[in-house]
Amino acid sequence: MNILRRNVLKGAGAAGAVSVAMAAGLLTPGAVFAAEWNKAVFDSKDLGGVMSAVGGAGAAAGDISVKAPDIAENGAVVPVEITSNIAGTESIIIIGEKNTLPMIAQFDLSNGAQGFVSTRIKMGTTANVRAVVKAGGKMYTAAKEVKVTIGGCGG
Amino acid sequence: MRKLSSLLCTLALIAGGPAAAAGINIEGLARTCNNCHGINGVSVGQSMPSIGGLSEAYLKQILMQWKSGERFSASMGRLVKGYSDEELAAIAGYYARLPWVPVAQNTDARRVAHGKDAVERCVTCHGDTGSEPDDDVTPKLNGQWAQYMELELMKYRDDAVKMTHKKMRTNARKLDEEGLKSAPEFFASQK
Amino acid sequence: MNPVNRRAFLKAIAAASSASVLTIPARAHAGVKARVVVIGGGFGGATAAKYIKLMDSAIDVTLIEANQTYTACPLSNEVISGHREIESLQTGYDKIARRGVNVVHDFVTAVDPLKKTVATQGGRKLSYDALIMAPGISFDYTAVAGYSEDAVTDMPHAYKAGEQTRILKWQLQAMADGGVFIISVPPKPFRCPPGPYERAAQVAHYCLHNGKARSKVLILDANDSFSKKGLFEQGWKALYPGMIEWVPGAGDGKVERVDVASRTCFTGLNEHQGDVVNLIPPHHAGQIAVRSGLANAQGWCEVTPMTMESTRHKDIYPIGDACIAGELPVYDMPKSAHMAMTQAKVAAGAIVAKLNGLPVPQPYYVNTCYSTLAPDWGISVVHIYRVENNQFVYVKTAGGISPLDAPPLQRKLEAEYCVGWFNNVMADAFA
Amino acid sequence: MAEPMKIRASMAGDSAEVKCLMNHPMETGLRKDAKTGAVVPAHHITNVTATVNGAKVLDAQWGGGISKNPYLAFKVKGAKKGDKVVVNWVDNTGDKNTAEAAIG
Repeated sequence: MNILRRNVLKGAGAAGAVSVAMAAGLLTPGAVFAAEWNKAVFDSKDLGGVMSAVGGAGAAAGDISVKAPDIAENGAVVPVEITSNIAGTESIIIIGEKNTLPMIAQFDLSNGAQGFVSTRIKMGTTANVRAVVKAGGKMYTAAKEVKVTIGGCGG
Repeated sequence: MRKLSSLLCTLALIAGGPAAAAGINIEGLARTCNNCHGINGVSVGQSMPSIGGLSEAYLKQILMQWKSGERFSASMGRLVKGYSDEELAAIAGYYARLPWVPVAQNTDARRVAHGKDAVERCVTCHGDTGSEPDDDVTPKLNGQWAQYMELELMKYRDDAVKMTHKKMRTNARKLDEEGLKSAPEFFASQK
Repeated sequence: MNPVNRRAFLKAIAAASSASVLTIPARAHAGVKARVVVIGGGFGGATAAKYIKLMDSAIDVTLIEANQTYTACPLSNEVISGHREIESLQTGYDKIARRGVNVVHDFVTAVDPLKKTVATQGGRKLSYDALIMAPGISFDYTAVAGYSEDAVTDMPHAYKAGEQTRILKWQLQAMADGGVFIISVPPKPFRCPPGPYERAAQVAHYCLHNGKARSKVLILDANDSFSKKGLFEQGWKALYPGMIEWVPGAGDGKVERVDVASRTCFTGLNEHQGDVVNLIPPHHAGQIAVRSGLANAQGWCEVTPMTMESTRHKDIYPIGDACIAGELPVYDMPKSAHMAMTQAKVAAGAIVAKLNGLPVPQPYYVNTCYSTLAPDWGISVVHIYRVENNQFVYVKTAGGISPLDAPPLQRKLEAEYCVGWFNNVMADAFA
Repeated sequence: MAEPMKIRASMAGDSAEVKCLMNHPMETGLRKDAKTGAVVPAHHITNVTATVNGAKVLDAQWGGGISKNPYLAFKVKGAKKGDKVVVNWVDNTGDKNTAEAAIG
């Protein structure tokens, strides 16, 4: 079950995204974007609201690792790798706690996809990168602080 | 001479002097200047000026003008902003107490001869050979690097950069293209 | 000498000596001549040896360097582009020998930090009171699959100036118009942070003015940002439009594997075939520093900010490219000649003070680094470091890069100052 | 039309690792143009899906917080050499892209 789907009716633009995609002929039976894009959550500037929308942070878990640099020299490109060793991991959500728009991405995993995603995210300032994991219907979380150096000497 | 200066280095390291009273290791600080301006402020590079033996007032003024941004610099401003006013004053004092050493350099005899006329406006302040400036905020020019002086003149002639000293701006612009090269060569050739 | 200045000068000596007569002979009384050994005769090592001798001629200073002739890395990109002969970057050690430094051309095989001895290939065994460790860098040839030390003639790194520089130059000269010149940049930290990007400009300049204007420089970078990035990108665009492409690590720029025979670089998702491949392997502190137990897990030597003394072994001072200091990845001290020299001077001051039983002098760290994109287009970066609470602190209110919106005069001045800087650092270190 | 997406899939132990690199500006809608001062409208990928031999393994939603020219890697257990991996994305303007690769 898709976590964000619960909020789909609140997200006015979400249905729009799907219809645009359909109109573009993209949605074939094999590649349905089941998770309609949840505008309400992605456009929210309220970290607390985002956290509750994704199902709450849940318990802190040592079985989740958030790999990211201690110091990012370029806040526009911060490599993040999340591994969840919790059995039955269904979703991984990435949140930038101090980003203007905290919700960064949600990955729903199925058919053998492991609890692992690696991507690169934007961070405006020094903050936690938080991973929220849904596994077996329960929520878990872990975070790592990334220092973002702004300005810099360029040297 | 070399022995003397190395002895001075050692003694100053130990004894300190006025700068040490202010918590400044002036020998250590000045050593960082050597990278570009040479030991004892005697430069070996054509575009970098010698600074040892220039007057304290001149050095202090120019360092402070760079720090405030009042005077254009390509890189010195970025350096001196890292130091306190006291440190910059100590640097000025340190180099002012060193001897001025005119550097031997290749000059073109024809240019030097032409330069003698071209420097007509310069000598009223810098002295006939550049060795006896009119006041203590005017630098010596005798035996200074010719290329450095030419680059300085280019700064005074270019409206795109902000140079203090109106008189220099006016006079530098009065030089023709040949004068721009020969005036520096004249002073460079002086002992 | 100007008589006025001479008087002031002698007066200064008199003032200084009256206070110091009592302290100077402290070691002389003990009747022991202090010994300092310097490993490595690059900018850092040579400067340290010379300045220790300048500060206290009673100290016995031995500089151990394998090569008779040193080839400087700064400005070596101009050799590749044909703007400069490699001989102009070379120097011997005769002048610092004349200053009283005992110069030994040998290769250090072992350091015993406990017995405080150094052993060499030539069978020498030297003991030291203080050791300056300035071996520069060693390459990790196994980090990129398919590469090896044998491949350096096919895919030269040209990141130690000398024969490698020449090979890269010849390969560039042999490249046809329309060729692709690949520069592979290793993960930070590496020697000369702006080096690869200046090289790209110099290669493009050569191509543009030697009938190879359709050629391309492709920078495959393991990193997502680089030194003076904005200035370089602006310069590349203005001087060599369309000729230089930079692929960041985030854009799949990290070279993971190479095929030397076909001059192909494999990144995570792509392969790039070059006509010339300048592969700069990842590197770490010179082997001898690592084998002496001075390096951290990443292969660099950590130091005490006040003195440059190793945090691992007493009385050893790792300086220059071998050390790591300040906050990575942005505010660490760059591995440059200028930085190595100011580190050398701090270490020299600390050693002389210690051997004379004096307090640790206040250290001053400065870096200035010029890059030349074209004969009248220079840019620079300045770093000032202070030591506060025994930490390296980058002074953010000073330093920084040349302004982006600078007038042409500034670019020209900086190109000229680069040469003046080079002449002076060569003299300050080696003469 | 966006430039093609790069995709590579290879076996590592009993899992396939899939890496993709997409070409996209990923504008958040918050950034101001340095010259004009005008807000650059949001333009970013919103959905990404991946299938292995037609079976969906990944279904993602993205905001503008994913970096420009996005990189994505994931692992699929039970996949084997030669299986076909297809990755699709669509953005908030309806632009879309697809790429496929055989697991090597």
